[in-house]
Amino acid sequence: MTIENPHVEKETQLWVGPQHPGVTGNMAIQVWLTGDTIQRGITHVGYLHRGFEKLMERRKFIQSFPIVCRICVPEPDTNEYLLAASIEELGGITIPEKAVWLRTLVLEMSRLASLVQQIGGGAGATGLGAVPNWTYTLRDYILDSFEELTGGRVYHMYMVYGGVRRDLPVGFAERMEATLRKIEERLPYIDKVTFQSSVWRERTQGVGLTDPAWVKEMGISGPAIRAMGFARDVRRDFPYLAYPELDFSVITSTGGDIYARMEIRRHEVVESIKIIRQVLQKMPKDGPVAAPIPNVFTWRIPTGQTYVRAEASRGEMGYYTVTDGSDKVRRVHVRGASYVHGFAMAERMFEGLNIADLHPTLVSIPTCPPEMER
Amino acid sequence: MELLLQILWSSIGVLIAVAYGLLTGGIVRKLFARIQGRVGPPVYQGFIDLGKNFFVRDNISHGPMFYFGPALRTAGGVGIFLFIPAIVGWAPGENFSFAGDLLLVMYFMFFGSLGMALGGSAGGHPHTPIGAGRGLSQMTAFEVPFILAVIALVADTGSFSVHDLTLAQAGGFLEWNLLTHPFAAAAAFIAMLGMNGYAPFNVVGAPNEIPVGPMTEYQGGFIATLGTGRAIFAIAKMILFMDLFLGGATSILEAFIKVFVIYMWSVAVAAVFPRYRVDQSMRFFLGWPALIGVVAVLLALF
Amino acid sequence: MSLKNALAPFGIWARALARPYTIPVEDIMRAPADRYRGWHTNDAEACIGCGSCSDICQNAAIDMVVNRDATKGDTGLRPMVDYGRCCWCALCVDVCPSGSLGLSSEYTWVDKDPEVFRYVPGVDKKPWDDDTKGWHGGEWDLINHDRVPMSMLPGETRGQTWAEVVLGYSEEEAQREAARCLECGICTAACPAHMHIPEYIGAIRDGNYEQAVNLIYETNPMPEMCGKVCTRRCEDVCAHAKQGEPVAIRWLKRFATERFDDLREVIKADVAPIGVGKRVAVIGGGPSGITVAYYLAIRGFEVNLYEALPTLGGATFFGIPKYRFPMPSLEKQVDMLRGAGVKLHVNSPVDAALFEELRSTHDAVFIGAGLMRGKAMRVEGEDAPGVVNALTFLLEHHLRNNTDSDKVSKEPVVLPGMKVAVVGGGNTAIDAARVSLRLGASEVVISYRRRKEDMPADWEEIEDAEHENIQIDVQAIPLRIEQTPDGRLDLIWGPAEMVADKPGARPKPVLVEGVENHLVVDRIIGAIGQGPNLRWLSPEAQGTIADKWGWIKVNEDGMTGMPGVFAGGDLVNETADAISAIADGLRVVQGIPRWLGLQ
Amino acid sequence: MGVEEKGKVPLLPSGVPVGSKPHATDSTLFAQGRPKPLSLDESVAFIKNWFRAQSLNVMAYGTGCGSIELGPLGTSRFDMERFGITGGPTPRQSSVLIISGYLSVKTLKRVIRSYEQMPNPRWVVALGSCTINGGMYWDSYSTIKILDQYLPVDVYVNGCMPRPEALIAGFKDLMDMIKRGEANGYIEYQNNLDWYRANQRKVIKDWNLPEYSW
Repeated sequence: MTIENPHVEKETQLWVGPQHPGVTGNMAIQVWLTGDTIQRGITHVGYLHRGFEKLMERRKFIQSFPIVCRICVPEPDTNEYLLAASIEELGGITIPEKAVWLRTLVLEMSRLASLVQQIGGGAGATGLGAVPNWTYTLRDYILDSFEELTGGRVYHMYMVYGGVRRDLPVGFAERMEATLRKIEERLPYIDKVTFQSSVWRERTQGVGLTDPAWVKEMGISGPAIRAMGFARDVRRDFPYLAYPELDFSVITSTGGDIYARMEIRRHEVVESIKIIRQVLQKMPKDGPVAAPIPNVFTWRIPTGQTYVRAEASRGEMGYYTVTDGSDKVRRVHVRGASYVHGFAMAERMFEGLNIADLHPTLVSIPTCPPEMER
Repeated sequence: MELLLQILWSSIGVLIAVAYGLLTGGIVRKLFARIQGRVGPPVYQGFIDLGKNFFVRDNISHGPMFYFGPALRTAGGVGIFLFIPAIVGWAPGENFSFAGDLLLVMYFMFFGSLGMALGGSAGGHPHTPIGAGRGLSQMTAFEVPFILAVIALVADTGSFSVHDLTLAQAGGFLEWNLLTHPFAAAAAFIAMLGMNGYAPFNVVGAPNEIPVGPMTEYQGGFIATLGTGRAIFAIAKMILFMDLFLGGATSILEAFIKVFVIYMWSVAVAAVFPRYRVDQSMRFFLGWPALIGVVAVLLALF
Repeated sequence: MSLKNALAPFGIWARALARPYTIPVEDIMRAPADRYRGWHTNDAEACIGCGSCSDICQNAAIDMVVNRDATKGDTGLRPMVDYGRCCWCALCVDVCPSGSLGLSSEYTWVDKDPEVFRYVPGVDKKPWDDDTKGWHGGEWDLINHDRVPMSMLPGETRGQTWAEVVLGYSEEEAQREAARCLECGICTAACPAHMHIPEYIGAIRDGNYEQAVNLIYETNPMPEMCGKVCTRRCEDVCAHAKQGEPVAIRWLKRFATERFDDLREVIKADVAPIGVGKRVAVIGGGPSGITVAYYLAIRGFEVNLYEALPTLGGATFFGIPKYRFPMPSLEKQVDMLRGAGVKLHVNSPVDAALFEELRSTHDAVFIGAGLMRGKAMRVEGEDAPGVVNALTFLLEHHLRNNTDSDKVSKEPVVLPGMKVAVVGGGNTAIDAARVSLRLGASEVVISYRRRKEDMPADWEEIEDAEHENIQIDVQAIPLRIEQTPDGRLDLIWGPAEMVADKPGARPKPVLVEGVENHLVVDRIIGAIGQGPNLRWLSPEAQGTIADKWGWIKVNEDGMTGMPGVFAGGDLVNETADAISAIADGLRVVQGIPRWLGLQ
Repeated sequence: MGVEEKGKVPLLPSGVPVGSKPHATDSTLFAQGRPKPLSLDESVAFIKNWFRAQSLNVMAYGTGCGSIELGPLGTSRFDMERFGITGGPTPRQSSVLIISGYLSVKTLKRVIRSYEQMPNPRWVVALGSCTINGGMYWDSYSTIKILDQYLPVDVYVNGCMPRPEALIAGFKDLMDMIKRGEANGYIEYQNNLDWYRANQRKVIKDWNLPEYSW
């Protein structure tokens, strides 16, 4: 790649990443600086590329489930759900009521874990050591619940087509409630050092601004769009699973800066906790967790295509799936929110940003490198 | 002969200061860890880190200036320590405070940062000039309230000698400049936040922006030297503040306690705040703290 | 910057006094959740080496390695897990048909050497082998354990009709059942004829029935018979059978062959005509004879088949009742023989002279004469009138009803309203009982020495018989038969208790002394086995090819001690079922050309 | 180079490879530049190794998905700092390189650069299946499969992902090995530089790294 640079004498070229404690993962930002101010920046990826979409074309439907969850490491379940939902739609499987609720539970738990982690990341990016320590612990408590429910800590591989793989363990609801209370108990402390802290507000307010005009141009979603006052949420706009039966609000904010985006997350944590409580309460007690599924080795799905979407903590995730009557998918395209955020939007936001604000901005939009490259 | 004895005593003093600096650093890490909900490293971890860094082989060099950086930095710390009295009224603890005054000490303070900037820049890593630039600009900013506070004290006492400034507060804690010159003390203690390089003024080597600023290219023995310098630098600064505002110390124990307490002020702030950008921290120091300093000077003069 | 906002953060200093979140050092290796997916465990004894885990592993982390000798229903392979590949998705556990594979809850394995992370669970001893926690199958499985139910005539009415009891799968049902197959191939190994079972089931699943029957015909010239009455060793070892119902391999074969009225148009035998100009004589038109005749004929041999009875089929003709295997099905397979160019000589018993002639005029002779002698019960009063052998009973019955043979009496053995007792527990006993029922017997009782689970008869047959209200008395040892004053028969039997025999063998029934039960019936049918009958051969020939009991010993090509004379079927093998006979035939089909130097 | 020869490893004369690894036949894949010979004055090795082991700096490079578990490990719940393990912000100040799972070829190039910039003694901890034999990306076109061929690995921690507890166990193992003087991957790397370099150059098509990244 050749990059035209008319100010080459006046600018410092700097690579932020891939080996850098500040980037959100294994990715790189190439920036040109004058002083501390970024003139331009380019996102470089490919460091985490594994070719998931290609790998899936070589795997039977059931075999794709262990790999899709690796697409987004902090929030794997959305991927599992989307693949399962696409295959079920194309293959004509209806999942039982209990599975619907269990899937909603898992999706919301993973959103919660991811949101909590992002709050910590946003605070840590500005140099606050305490918040990430707490939030990682809180996330770990949620991971404990995941482990109990799904048998896996980070990668759950819990949903497959037909439903989910195991029922709730005995006493899960109580232990989940205890975890939720721990999160709620910690939130005021987080507020004190972040949203109420003068220094943190100075660091984040009016920084990393987004422009509402970009929404249509780039397809922004998630906290980034809600921070500009647009109440867009896939859970509300295109309801799926049990979300229509749940009471929750779509949080919006104005300002379009880091503060607004982090504030949305903080309130979404509360909403998410509310949703999980409702799910645990409304979930049917009995019933099968999975529909009978065709032979996993030989099942073929007739020709078809579909786009299924869901709300991840980062925005809209979608799977565009094409089948051709064989026992493998013909093509899967994974639409991750981070892709839009990390390339188009981030590169526009870099212009005029202080180098010190680069990392908080990246965390707040947010970007998840494995999802960007798949 | 007396000079030789003084050199011996001061050398021991430097070693004690380094040890105490490392220990305090360990306690600080432990305190940070507790706030973060952790157990934290053992308090002696600083010593192990130091030892380990000495036992790491140095691979690279970027020319003589590169070696100079850590040396200057450490020299700055040792310099401050040597020219202020650690323990007033006890010859071994007085160091060479008879030989230098406050201006020399402040020069040493500047000396370390400058050395770091020069040495680091020889490494050629882009993080270094950015960090050094930040460090120097931030230093010019926090020097303003600090110097104003010092001017206020000097104007009142009429001497640039730290020794004299300390002796002037000798009549019990009511005589301490902390109470007699509250505005000067406020300005100086706010400036101290910047001097110590803890949050919110640690943008110089911010690990997740420009890891770790001027020190990016340093390793092994260099880091160990820098660590030693940092330990003594921190302690020397605290002793300076103790001498200027808390009436100095008359015994080793008193010195330890006072140094620790002053240190904790910086830590208390650092643990709960994120870091300012460099423009913000400059704006901060040149705002209220500078104004307080001006008020202190005015009060001292009239 | 308001003062409140400047001071608010200091509030978190309160946290410094609270207990840290940190897990103490001594508890750091905490126990994971009950379901945690850790290292693999495998019950190596329960494992059947089907390889489903290896198939489903998308990481190619599981290899099947030879671990022990293969037996029927166990490939001898065991999964070796490579932790350089594994991702602990546990799909292998959820798919494991035997339920032997599991994941323990151990999770720490640190080593310097990358080569050690590869082991055979359950065989290479690991500390976590006995961990009961972790992820195990059973709660929810990826495979469907339930077979598609077969529609049958209702049990209450079918005792009165000769119509076929089993109605067969519809196309949708067959495809659904075929889709259950895991394609592990254990069945192929267990089948005496090594039929291409997963392959033709796959073809049925895909709706490719022509391919299915062609695959079937590669190793079995009587698939419709096997599709209806096979003893199906394959289903016994089916991987599904470990935790659920085996795939209905037999019914699927039946479904495929029944799709076509005339198989001659469908079967495309693609073999080299190696035998042109060679002549082979086949004695006996049972399964083994048909197999030899058919496969040699399509290889270009000139085949003459001699059958003593008026129709081909051997034991499958006279031994199997027509409600299980109707005549049209048999005719269809005889047609295939004709189509292949086999010269059929029915009603042509072979005697010693003809045998010698055949030997001299043909390049090879095959003897598939079957077991034509019913074994005696060896109880006192066995020769009383009204006591018949099941073989005789069934042969007479079938000849009378299906041929114009004049060698049988016009009067059936069992008359309407009679009460019949059948002694024995094999398929023949069940057949005799059910035929008696259809002949109008008012009550039929099967009397067997051991327990019901020890009965050699097919479990489905036993169930069917019970549905038809046939009573089964178990652990009943016949003692003697007495004639009652009113001309009926009294089967006197004593109860048996089961005593454990040497390991691996079935428990032995031992008579409980002093107790005598009476079963008064009109007819007693003895069905306790059959034996060879080679009296049609000259004594010298008998002595050359058979042992003193009349069993024939053959080499690996199926050749007897007499050069050029081959043998197969029930005379040779001990299992005495059709598929083994076909397997013998297939051996000879390979053996004759090899002996003639044609390969 | 085995453990036995520690302390008297033959130093590399320029261009003549020494060591037990099989060597590439294509000499164009060799390294032309040479690392500085190790000064092997290990007179107080026990003390030195003890200090080195008790203070490990993990280079902050999340090369793969395994780095998600480094977060919990470093923060309150598992708190690796109490074992003396801290994060190293730059390669210069790090002693442990964690390869957290799969490595794409593009990352491998950066990892090599980072690894060679780390001062001796340095250690590599490999996490997860992917580093052992390709893991779940065994058939991916963009990842390397066996890390051992490209970098000298001292400790493998198995799992996908290894839990933080397993990581702690791995670090403890590494510490013990360092104290016993057995963690000698870096010596192996220097002595078999040609072998490693040839392997690296085979997969990295656009090799534009310095001969040895100081």
